[in-house]
Amino acid sequence: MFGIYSKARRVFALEIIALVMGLGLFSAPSMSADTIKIGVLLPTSGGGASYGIPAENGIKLAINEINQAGGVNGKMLEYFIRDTKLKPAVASAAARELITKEGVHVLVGAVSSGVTLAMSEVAKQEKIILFAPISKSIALTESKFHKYMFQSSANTNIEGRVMAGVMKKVEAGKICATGYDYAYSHDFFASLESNLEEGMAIVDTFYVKLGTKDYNALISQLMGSDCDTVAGLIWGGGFVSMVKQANPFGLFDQKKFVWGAEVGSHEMSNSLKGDYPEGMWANSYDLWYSPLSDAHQAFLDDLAELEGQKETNMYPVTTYNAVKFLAKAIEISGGTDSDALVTALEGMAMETPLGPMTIDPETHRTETGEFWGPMKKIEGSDVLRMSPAEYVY
Amino acid sequence: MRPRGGVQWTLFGLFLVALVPVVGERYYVDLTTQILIYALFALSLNILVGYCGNLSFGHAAFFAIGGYACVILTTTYEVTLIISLGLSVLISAVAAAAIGYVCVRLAAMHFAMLTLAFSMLVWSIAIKWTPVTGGDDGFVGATLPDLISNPVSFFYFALLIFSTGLILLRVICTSTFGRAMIAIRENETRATFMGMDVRKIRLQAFTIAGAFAGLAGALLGLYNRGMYPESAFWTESGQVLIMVLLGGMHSFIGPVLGAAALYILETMINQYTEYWQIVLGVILLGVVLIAPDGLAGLLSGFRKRKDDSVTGVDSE
Amino acid sequence: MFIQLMNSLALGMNLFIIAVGLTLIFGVLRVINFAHGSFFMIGAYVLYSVVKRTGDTALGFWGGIVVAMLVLGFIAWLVERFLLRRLYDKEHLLQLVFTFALVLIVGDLVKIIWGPLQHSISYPPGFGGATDLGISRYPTYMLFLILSGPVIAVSLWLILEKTRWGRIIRAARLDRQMLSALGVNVKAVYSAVFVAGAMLAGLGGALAAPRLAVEPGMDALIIIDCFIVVIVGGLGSLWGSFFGAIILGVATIFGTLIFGEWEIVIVYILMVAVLLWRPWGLLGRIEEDRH
Amino acid sequence: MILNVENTSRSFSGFLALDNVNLQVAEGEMHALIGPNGAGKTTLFNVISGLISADTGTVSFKDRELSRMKPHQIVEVGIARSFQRVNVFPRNTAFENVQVAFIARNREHFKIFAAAYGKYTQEIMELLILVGMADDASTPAGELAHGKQKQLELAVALAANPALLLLDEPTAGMSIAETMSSIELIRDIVKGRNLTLLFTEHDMTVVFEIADRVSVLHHGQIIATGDGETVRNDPEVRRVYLGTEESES
Repeated sequence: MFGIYSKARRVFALEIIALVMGLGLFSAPSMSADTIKIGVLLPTSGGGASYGIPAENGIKLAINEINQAGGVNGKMLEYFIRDTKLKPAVASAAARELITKEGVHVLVGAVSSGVTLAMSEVAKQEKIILFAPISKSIALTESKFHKYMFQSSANTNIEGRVMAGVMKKVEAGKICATGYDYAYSHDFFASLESNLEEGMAIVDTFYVKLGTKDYNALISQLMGSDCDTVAGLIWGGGFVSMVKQANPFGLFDQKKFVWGAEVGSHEMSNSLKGDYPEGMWANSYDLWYSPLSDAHQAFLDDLAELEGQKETNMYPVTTYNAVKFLAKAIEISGGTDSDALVTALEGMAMETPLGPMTIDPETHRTETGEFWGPMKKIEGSDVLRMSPAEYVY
Repeated sequence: MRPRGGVQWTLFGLFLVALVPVVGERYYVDLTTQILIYALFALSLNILVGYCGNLSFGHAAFFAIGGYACVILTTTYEVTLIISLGLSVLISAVAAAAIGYVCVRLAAMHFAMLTLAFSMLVWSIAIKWTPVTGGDDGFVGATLPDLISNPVSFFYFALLIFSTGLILLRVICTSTFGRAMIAIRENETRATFMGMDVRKIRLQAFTIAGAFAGLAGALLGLYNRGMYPESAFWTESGQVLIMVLLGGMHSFIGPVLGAAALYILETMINQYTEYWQIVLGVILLGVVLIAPDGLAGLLSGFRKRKDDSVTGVDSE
Repeated sequence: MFIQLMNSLALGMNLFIIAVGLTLIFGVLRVINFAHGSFFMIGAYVLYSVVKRTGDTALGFWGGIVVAMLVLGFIAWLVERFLLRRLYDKEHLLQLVFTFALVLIVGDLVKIIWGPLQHSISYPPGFGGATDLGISRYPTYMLFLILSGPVIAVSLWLILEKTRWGRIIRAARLDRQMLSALGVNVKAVYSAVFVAGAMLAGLGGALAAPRLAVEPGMDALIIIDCFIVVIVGGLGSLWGSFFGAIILGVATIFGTLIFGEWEIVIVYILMVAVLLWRPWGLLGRIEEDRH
Repeated sequence: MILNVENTSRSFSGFLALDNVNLQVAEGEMHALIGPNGAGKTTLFNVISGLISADTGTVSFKDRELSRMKPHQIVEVGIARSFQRVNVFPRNTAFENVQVAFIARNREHFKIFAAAYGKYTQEIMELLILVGMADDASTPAGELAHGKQKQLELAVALAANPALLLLDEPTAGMSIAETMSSIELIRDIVKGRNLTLLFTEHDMTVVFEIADRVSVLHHGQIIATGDGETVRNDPEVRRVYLGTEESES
């Protein structure tokens, strides 16, 4: 026709293709030579950064150690990290990318259970081992279990049982439970309830939405309940906010508190300092001031060097152990074939900084413990410490 | 817009894309599949934003509804794939019609905010309706027919759906309805006094956009073998808007470019640095300030005229 | 019950202080500022840095709030003067993406400067305990928040109603062209409003900080609440966001008490319901804002 | 009477823009609405075309009540309007501007599978030729000269196939020569197509040249109606226009 139509912006398909290919080539597979590749998926931005970034240190430490000792079967280890952005879809895409582009042999991650569940689907399809050192959801190795899924975290079954033990110690009596409203808390409290001794019971349960900033409603509910002990699972920044908001009400003077979700870590007490509720029973994956053995002390020293601080974080030990397990499996199986690795991992026992750990051949879980103890003020510092700290599972 | 210009090129482009599994490694097959899904999502949004001039900030709602509907139908109710796909598109369209009916009463930012409100409502329901949606953990472990369960066959399946969507959307955009949408975008008052029921046309655009977003969502759910509440979150709506902007509004194919560019960019930066946010942020700033017409604008070297006069609404 | 009402008010006033800058900026500049949450976060972090240096002193805390506001004012001035200004006559989408880009950049910068771990700021001296109100004891700092909300609202209202600047800003909300025809430097007005809005976000962040964990990601948590407040109240309306904040406070607290964890759905249903009833928000102006 | 405006009033925050207006337009006539700036002419147009609603009174067209109709429904019953300020789709060509109007007129704006390309080419070109714009079909409307844009608006209004045409200042901003040719064009079209025309106009020569009847609006009130001669000699009109009152500004 004779141009009676306005000129639409014409974009040639060729140009699109050129662009896509161009960008694609940019990210051409990094064909580093004959190494064993570990794909790591952790949240390193936004709200997840406080977990993901310290957790990466454990990976680094384990790999440095192994490589300095000559690698595994003569091959060096190498890791590729991707930010999950705390989003399951992003994490699955990244997991796939790690497998198909970087050619990683095993996957380690992630932090939040929802994200790990999504990655587990990818692991299942691609027949690549996913080793979950932090995610606690029991669904990973129960309802959504598959051959390539391993879980070395202190899962909700163990944790509920351990907390029941703590409850006995503090003579908890009537318990009210509180946590974020998602699978972790629900599973945890189910396990706690079934492990409670005679004479103790959960009388009230208050869930709050994930990411809550204002805990006043919860605080009033807790103060209004006639329970003797509070079992808490609110973690991370939420715990900080909750404590800050509850302090002026005097909530912590009213009842006994037993808090899971690793709020006994040095990171947490360092951030809350004097505002930390003294006497609260809490737990942590690791404690820099509470070495269990010479091996643990050696680990802490190495980690301190890597992190550049004596007061090391608690997350590294989890990912450190995961890499050590995987490296050992690769060494035993003599290669990186997933099925051979599964066989090697099933029933594998290993000495870790926190003592011996064994992977159950049936459930693909380990009996992983945590440090538990009451938080106390110590001389000359406003940062509380767990004292006495006991490693239990 | 000339409907013929570029048809050969588009077909040629689709043909080239179809070659990816032949020439490329597995990684490129996966990457292209994901891009196709987001490209369809972005195309559907562009119906609203680019053609009809309605800035929706809750488009992810329909993406998620389609995705959840599809995985729930195929997995929980074991409905066959094709019927599930059809039903999920239908469900998204119905949801879009219902939500749109309320939203199109409003204009500009108020419209954007109401769509945002609705999408957050959808998000919160996805999180809380655990027995059906899987709640916070998402709906994990959807089942797929064997036919499309390997990456290459899924790629062709996605390409087929994408091409169908692309062609349908192209037909819609060049239809008399498409002209009406552009008229409304350019000058709502004038369109009204041509005898158009602007609200109904906007509602129709909203519904169509929702339906195709649902189709894209269904593909994502199948691809990921699951659907997650994050897909309805406002950041997902923001991301697809960025795709549209990056590719260039007012261009039919622009959103495809934008989706490809943003997706590749995000994947790439994540590969090279932990600080992907800052890199992406700076790139976006650059696009907004230097190339507001997006990639389509850059590629065709076409500078949009200042559109100050577009708004000329006559009043007293 | 009394306590719960107070809780609702405290939460509402806290949200109002944070959100009012957002509504102010929208009212005049017509820009939805996604970076408002980022400004809020910077406010909290700057206060943390100051208090860390001064220790838990009154001067450190209150001085830190002033510093936080000044820092944000300066950042906002830079952003407005050199970047945002080019986008006023462009499409809404460009402005949205612009502020979204700021969110990304600030998110990483905060992580780089202050690290990924949580920080915490103590209550200022004298505000850490509870005050006896006769009926019941209530945290002093929350009483302070409950009181400072109306104080800020009234002072902003007085500035808008009674000062020359206020008149100019109100005029800018109604008709920009008229304003420039009258010889007012509209650019300067926009700049000033953006800076003021950002300073209010910083004030909100600093005042909220003692009750919150100061951590990466706190921006994303707050921005949605801010949006709910200003949308429910009416975009651009000062008193709208005041009442919107109280409504959200009441909905959150009583929603939790009555509906438990379903509170999250209740809040969004409420928001949609308000918009169905009054599409422009409680006190929003009905307008034909075509772009 | 094809159009019947009865006792219609409309105020804007206290200001009475239309004050009990009564106006009858007979079928086939060319009726001019004149009055000083701010007299309420455009408001009356807006009320008739449904853009704003009247506070009181009724507007009927061919004995159909318009007050509750939406603007697009009013177009459907046969009233098309143009705007005082040019109101076209600036980025679309003249051809496309008219094409959309045809699409709307034939209720095809909901059809998603009816290709727009090439649609109504003949009708559109006929209309463009009619308004003297055959050579401008492919020019984006925003690039047309002001006079041409006005003509394009006329074509767009005609495309709706109206019985009554409301033209708000059809010659505003035109040179004298353009004004004359354009007004002759309008007359030819209206007479040739048997339309009824209600128009506002500031150029009195034009008004008295072509209008069959003239109504004078002042301060929201119709102060005189009649043929050119009658209105010209009306004492009230003379008072308003000859400045014995200072309300001209």
